[in-house]
Amino acid sequence: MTALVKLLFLAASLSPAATLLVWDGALAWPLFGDVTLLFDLAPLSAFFLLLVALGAPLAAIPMLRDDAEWPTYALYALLLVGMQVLLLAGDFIGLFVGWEIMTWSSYLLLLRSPRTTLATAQSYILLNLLSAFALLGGILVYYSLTGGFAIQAVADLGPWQGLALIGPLALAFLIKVGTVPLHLWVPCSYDEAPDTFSAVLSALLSKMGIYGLILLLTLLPGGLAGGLSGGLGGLYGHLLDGPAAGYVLGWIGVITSIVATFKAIAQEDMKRLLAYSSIAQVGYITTAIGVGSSLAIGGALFHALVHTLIKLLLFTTIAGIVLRTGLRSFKDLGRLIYRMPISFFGVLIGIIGLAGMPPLPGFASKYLIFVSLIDARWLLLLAAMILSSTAAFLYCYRLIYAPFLGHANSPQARTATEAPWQYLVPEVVLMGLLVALGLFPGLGVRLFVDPVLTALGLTPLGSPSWGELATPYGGYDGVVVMAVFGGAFVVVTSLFFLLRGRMRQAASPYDLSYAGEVPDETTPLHYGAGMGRELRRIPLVAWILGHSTQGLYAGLVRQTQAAAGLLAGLYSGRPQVWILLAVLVFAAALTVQLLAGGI
Amino acid sequence: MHYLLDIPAMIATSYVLGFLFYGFYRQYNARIQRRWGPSIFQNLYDNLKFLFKSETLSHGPMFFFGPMIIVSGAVTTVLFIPFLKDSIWLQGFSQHGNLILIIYLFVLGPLGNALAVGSSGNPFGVMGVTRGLTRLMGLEVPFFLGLALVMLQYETVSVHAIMAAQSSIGEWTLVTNPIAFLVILLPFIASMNAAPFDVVGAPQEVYAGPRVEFGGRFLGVLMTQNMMLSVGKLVLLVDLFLGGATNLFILIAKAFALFLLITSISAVFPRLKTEQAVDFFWKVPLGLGVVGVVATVWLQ
Amino acid sequence: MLDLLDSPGMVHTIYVLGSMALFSIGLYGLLARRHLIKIFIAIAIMELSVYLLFIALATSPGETAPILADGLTRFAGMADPVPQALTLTAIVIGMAVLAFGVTLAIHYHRLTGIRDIDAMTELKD
Amino acid sequence: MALPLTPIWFIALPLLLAFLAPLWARLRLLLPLLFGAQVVLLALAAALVPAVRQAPLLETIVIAPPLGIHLHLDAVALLLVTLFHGAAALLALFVWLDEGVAHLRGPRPFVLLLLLVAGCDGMVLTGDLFNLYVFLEIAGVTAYALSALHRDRAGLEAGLKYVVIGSVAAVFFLFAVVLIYLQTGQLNIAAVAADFAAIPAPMQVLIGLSLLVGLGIKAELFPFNFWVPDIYQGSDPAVASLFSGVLVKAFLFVLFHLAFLLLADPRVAQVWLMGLGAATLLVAETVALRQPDLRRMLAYSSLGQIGLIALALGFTSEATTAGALFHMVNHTLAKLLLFLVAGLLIRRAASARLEALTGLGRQMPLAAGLFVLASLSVLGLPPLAGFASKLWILTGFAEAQVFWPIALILFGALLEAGYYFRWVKALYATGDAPVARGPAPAPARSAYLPLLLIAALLLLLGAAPFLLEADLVGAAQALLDRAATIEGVLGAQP
Amino acid sequence: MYRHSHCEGFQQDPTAQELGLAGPEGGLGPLEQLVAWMRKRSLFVLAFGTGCGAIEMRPLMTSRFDAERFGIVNAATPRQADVLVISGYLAIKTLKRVIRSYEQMQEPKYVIALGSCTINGGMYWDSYNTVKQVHRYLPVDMYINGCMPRPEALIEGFVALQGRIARGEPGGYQRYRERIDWYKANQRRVLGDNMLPDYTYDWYHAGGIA
Repeated sequence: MTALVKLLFLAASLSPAATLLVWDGALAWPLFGDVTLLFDLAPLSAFFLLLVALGAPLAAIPMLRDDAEWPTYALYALLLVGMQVLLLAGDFIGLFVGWEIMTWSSYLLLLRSPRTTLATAQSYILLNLLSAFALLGGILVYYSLTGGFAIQAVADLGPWQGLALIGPLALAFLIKVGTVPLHLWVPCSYDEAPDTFSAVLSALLSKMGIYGLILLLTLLPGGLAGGLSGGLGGLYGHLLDGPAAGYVLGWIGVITSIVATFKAIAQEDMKRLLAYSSIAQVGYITTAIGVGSSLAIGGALFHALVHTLIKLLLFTTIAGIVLRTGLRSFKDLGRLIYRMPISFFGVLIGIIGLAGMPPLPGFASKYLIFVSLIDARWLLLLAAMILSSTAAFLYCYRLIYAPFLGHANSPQARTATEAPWQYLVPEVVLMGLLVALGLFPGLGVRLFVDPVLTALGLTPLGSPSWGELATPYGGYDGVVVMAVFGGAFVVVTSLFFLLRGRMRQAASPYDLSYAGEVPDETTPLHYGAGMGRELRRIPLVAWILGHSTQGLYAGLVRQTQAAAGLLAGLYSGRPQVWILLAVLVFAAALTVQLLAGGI
Repeated sequence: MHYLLDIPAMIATSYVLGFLFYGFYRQYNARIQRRWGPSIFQNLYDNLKFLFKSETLSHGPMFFFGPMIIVSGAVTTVLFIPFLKDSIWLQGFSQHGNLILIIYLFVLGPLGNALAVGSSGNPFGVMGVTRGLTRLMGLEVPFFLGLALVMLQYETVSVHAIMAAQSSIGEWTLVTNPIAFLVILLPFIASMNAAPFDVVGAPQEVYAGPRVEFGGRFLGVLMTQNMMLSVGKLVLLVDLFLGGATNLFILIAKAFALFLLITSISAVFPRLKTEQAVDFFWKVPLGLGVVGVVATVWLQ
Repeated sequence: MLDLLDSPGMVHTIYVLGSMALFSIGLYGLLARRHLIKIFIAIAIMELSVYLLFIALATSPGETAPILADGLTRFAGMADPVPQALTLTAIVIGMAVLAFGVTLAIHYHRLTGIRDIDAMTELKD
Repeated sequence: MALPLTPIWFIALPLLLAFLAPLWARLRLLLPLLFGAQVVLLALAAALVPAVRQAPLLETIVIAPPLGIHLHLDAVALLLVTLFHGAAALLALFVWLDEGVAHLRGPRPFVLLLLLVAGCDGMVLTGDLFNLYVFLEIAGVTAYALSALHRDRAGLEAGLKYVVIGSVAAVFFLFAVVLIYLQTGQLNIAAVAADFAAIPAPMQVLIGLSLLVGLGIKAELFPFNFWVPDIYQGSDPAVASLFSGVLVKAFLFVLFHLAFLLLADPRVAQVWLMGLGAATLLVAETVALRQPDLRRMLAYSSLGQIGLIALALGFTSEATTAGALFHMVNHTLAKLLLFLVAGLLIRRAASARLEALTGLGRQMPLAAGLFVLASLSVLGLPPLAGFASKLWILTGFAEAQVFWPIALILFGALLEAGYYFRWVKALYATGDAPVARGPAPAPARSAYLPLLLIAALLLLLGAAPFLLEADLVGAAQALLDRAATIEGVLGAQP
Repeated sequence: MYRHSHCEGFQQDPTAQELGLAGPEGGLGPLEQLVAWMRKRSLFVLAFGTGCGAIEMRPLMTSRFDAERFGIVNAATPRQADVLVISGYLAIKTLKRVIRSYEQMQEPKYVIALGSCTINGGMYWDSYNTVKQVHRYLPVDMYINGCMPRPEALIEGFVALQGRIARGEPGGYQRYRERIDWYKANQRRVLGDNMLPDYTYDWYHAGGIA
């Protein structure tokens, strides 16, 4: 029975892939009036469906290990259905339906975790519903402008109409993406969600916001096809060589990534760190979308792909650690490299990608985004992005140091074993995909990015060979980089062994150069907990870390509750008061009406 | 076949220039301090001595691979920097790379080594790594901004193209875009791990920083890569700002001039704390960079 | 002088004033008294004021009862029968509600010993 | 003998059955009959659909209108009657199958439930003002009695409070009826409507406001709805579900029906009704945020939905009206489900407090799942029915380029989510503290049958709202088309 | 006046002195010569400032004496150091740390002990807690006497050590490795329970010299 359920679940997780492969033609489902659900697979949505198709089974395999019952499976399948509806939708109603199904099914999945607190659950669902309702508001504005729901560029749009249309839609998508003042729900929900589900949240759900943002650009007059004259540039003019409205979006994205990066450095919990890192990474994508050029959109799409793979890998690996140790805080772990070597490599590949280091594809996407920023001559944005992307090294390092290196800080960490195969299989697959994509960024561009760019009416990036990523500003060859580095590594290592002298293994982890002292288990040797604390002495970082949007939201909640309390006073439970109020209202209304009636 | 000669030549050039420059650095410092100072080959001696140490302690496989990665990174970086202009020699694989790639390759090795440091389990080393990454975070912003000004000026990220565009002294980027050079200068000193931004590996501070657990041949390897990478950085700056070099002597002359400038600056300033350094980078060079952006980009 | 009282307008005015007074009394009782039974009485008074208004304004002085008997074959001069019928019905309904309310009040008093409307505080936030 | 298919059965059959209650009690047929009657009437409604689609049915009693009394079954009335009987049937089935609540299974509730439905039907169907008052009182009195059905302190208190406030409402309504009659000499609604414009303006205002207060209290609009949470809290949840699902809908219909008919220019009513609807929506959703009692929370939510419906109906465009009617249907179904599930949960936890219900979802997964489903529908999340109707309403506003109600509705939905999901979270929470559970056993499995039926309906209507589209649009037209209604009753006006 | 303290009276190791001072047996090959020369030219010093000798070590690096011209530089950690300088009197408590530091250095490694105190206790000759003869616990390659020796004397000592390195004479570290049990026994006598953990010297028994 359980095996059957699990098999069914696995089959369900393959459904996005099946849809991607099998879908052709369009399907219409009438609701009422002229409101119809149209299903159609455009190249842009096919790209994101590809992400889902890749991610869904890989995230599903670890769930098989969970002793989760059928509700989890059912909700996950529902979530996949929601995402497919969202992506297949040819009109806004379908988009919204998918969006909402995705929202609430993921919320219910979030509740499956015993760690979810009320605050987390509420912030997740409320902000996501705010996003959904903003989306609906925007859709209705769109409807009133065009008289239909089909997703297509608006023919003619004044600046104010544009604002009325873009405002709510952008709000909706930015919440989903988790840009800075609206990111409250991201860290806590990614952190407290079931460990295997966090991967889906970060890898797939956040991409739907990206999809929306790109979709939003295609709505504007001329879409993206008109280059700078179309899209955001067409509405609000240019700034340097890019659209002025995009410049705002770019700064939103960059500020998001800076703030999130520093917050990530300050986290004590692995999953929380990853959550903030997701926010930061998606911030880059947001910036790239703001630039809106062919290079930038290409970079955004490529980064979306890479980030999906990386976050799946990292969250799955971390879930494996949590599964085996029951611990998730940096200060409790350490030295797992000998206990969980494959997981170590998973995290290693993951952080190399996250940091955007050259051999892996994280560099390719960042390269495209950087070049697009130079192309748009938005150098200040570029500098800010560099800040967050170098600061990211710190949390990347922490992510690998604290659990895997250093010293084991708890009995669980000393006795942990390698994660079960359900975790390792996706990890290995993802590592392979990342390395392959790093070797052949040109192929990735050719296969995944260029069709979308062509469909959006942008110039495809093109690539002379599989390994080469080419831009008008120059490119690089992933195969060559990898080959040179690998060759150098082999040569250097062999030369090293040719040297004479004996190599001695330290007999104990405590054999340290420690000022002549002999440390032992009780010595606080693991630097995982405090790493990055010195950063607080830098004024900017201290300012960022010292502030939080939590207070803002808490204040909002307090005010609402106060209002609720005030109004609840009306519902006093005393009939005489009810009657008095009714009579007073009656009398007052009568007076007003009679006076207004001019009698 | 060409590669088989070219690659060792590049590595050898950068190594030889490396120990000579550093030897000069030590002697220059000594003279400023009114000492006699060591031999100009002192760095070669030190390096070889460590490479020939008869015993080396390792803390496990990751610890072993760290220095290997860092040297591979240094070699890779050097191979992606064109040393000469208009020449088929000393080019390595630079046709397949670009400026942004090189900038990232600069940090690739140190990050790999950071894994080894972590693997050693020595908290002082990890503290050093954290400081190093913090400093990197500080310096990279103005550094990259300055480079971006150059990239924007030539509308390319290819070092070759930038080099080719500077055919005479009047066309050197140093002349045409001095503000970019000024923006880069101080972060560049920090990226060379030179005073006053050398707190990361300072022995007086955290017990030698990231290198605390490395001894014997590992230390030799680390010194080797440091010298090579420094030369790589110098050559890159020569390529970008001083119009590149058509032959080795010009290259040495220009690189040496640049090195002398940097050495002179770093010899006379006291060391900054990490956060002071970062704050400094985000104020002075970055402020300068913003001025540069406003001047060259916004006001056109 | 007293003829004035016979004019329909005057009669109606008096009745309107009277029913308004009754309504006010009822309302006052409803709002100010706390005894459950008194509250029901007050409601009854309010209803009464509406009945009074209805009956009074639907007829004018001099109209006879709308009964076709004793040779009366025309409707002339008769009062409109509908309001009276309606009022009767309304009185019946009002009576039923009143009786029901009082029953509940008695039950409630037996159960809890409370007859003060403000002391009914079981149901609240 | 073939019984004629006339609307009169909607009122007559429940009354007949109710008065024979002792007989049924003796025969132990109460519960099957309660259910069966509703099913029969549902079938009757279904049978009448083709006829009504052609033209509204006029069932004259004794004398033809405007002098006599008549029942007026047009599309909207049929829709509501169907809804009432559907809801009542589901409730009856639940009461029948769920053996947990004894005080819902005797002859008294049998009579009262039937009378309540009859009263609601009457209100919707009647074409006569005074009849309306009578049915209003029938429904009212049965409602008072139903809320005091369980003779405990809370029940009696709820009953008493309901009687007091309900009587005041009735006085106001009666006052309005009296004034109308005195001014127009008519009681037939259509005839009154035809003559209403002739009434002096101040008197129009007085009548209108009296009607508004009287029906506003009954229909739970904002400044008059302070009684609602108390009554819903004190009543049995099954009864409350009927109040929220059936009774309020009837009153709301009456209010809007009268408003649309009496006022030639709907803009006068628009300001008041939309304003009150908006206020109701906003206030109720806000207050519900802090509610620690499940039944009161549902009451506030019910108020919020009523406000939404009022807002949409008050706008008097065809799309919003059709959407509002659809929302009535969905809200009835969802609230029925919510209250019934709440009843099960409360019985299990022996308390309706948030703390007591914490973690109950893990013990009663099906009940909690249904609760979630119904909540989603109330919130208007796809693919449930609430979404379709809300979308319909919103599209109506968007078509008319009026955006403040859209913002308000969406904001209200957000607030609603704020408290509904608080409860959902509580249901699935893993509290450390052991929760005191009542002695009540788990409900019988068959009790879930009607609940699952409702859930299926919610899903069906959400996925395929076009099934009802023709009826809803027809109903909206019937409700809005004043001239046609008057003409239908009185014949062509000069 | 002379009091025996518990750290006195060890078995004298008769070969200890000769082993260190013995001349080179056979010549060095060219590579060995080169390596030895490199080692000579580059000495990284771990200055263990145990006593007043620490004061004398500082001027060595300053402009006046400038030891850097001999390739002598301070090292921060024992991992990177070639020469351990025990500067001055050595308390037993410090001995443990000195041993630990010495064992962490990578071979080849040398020990210079400076000042009279390291040779015979000096003015602490009758102290209960001062090590009198350091070479019983660590293989001292070079004693530099004086109280304290001036920097000139230190330089001379270093140059002498460099000479020995260049000639390829066996260093004290080989002696330490070969006679580890003897050294450990001596250390254990003074350190007692305070002895370093086993793993710090176990590997000496593993043999295997490259």
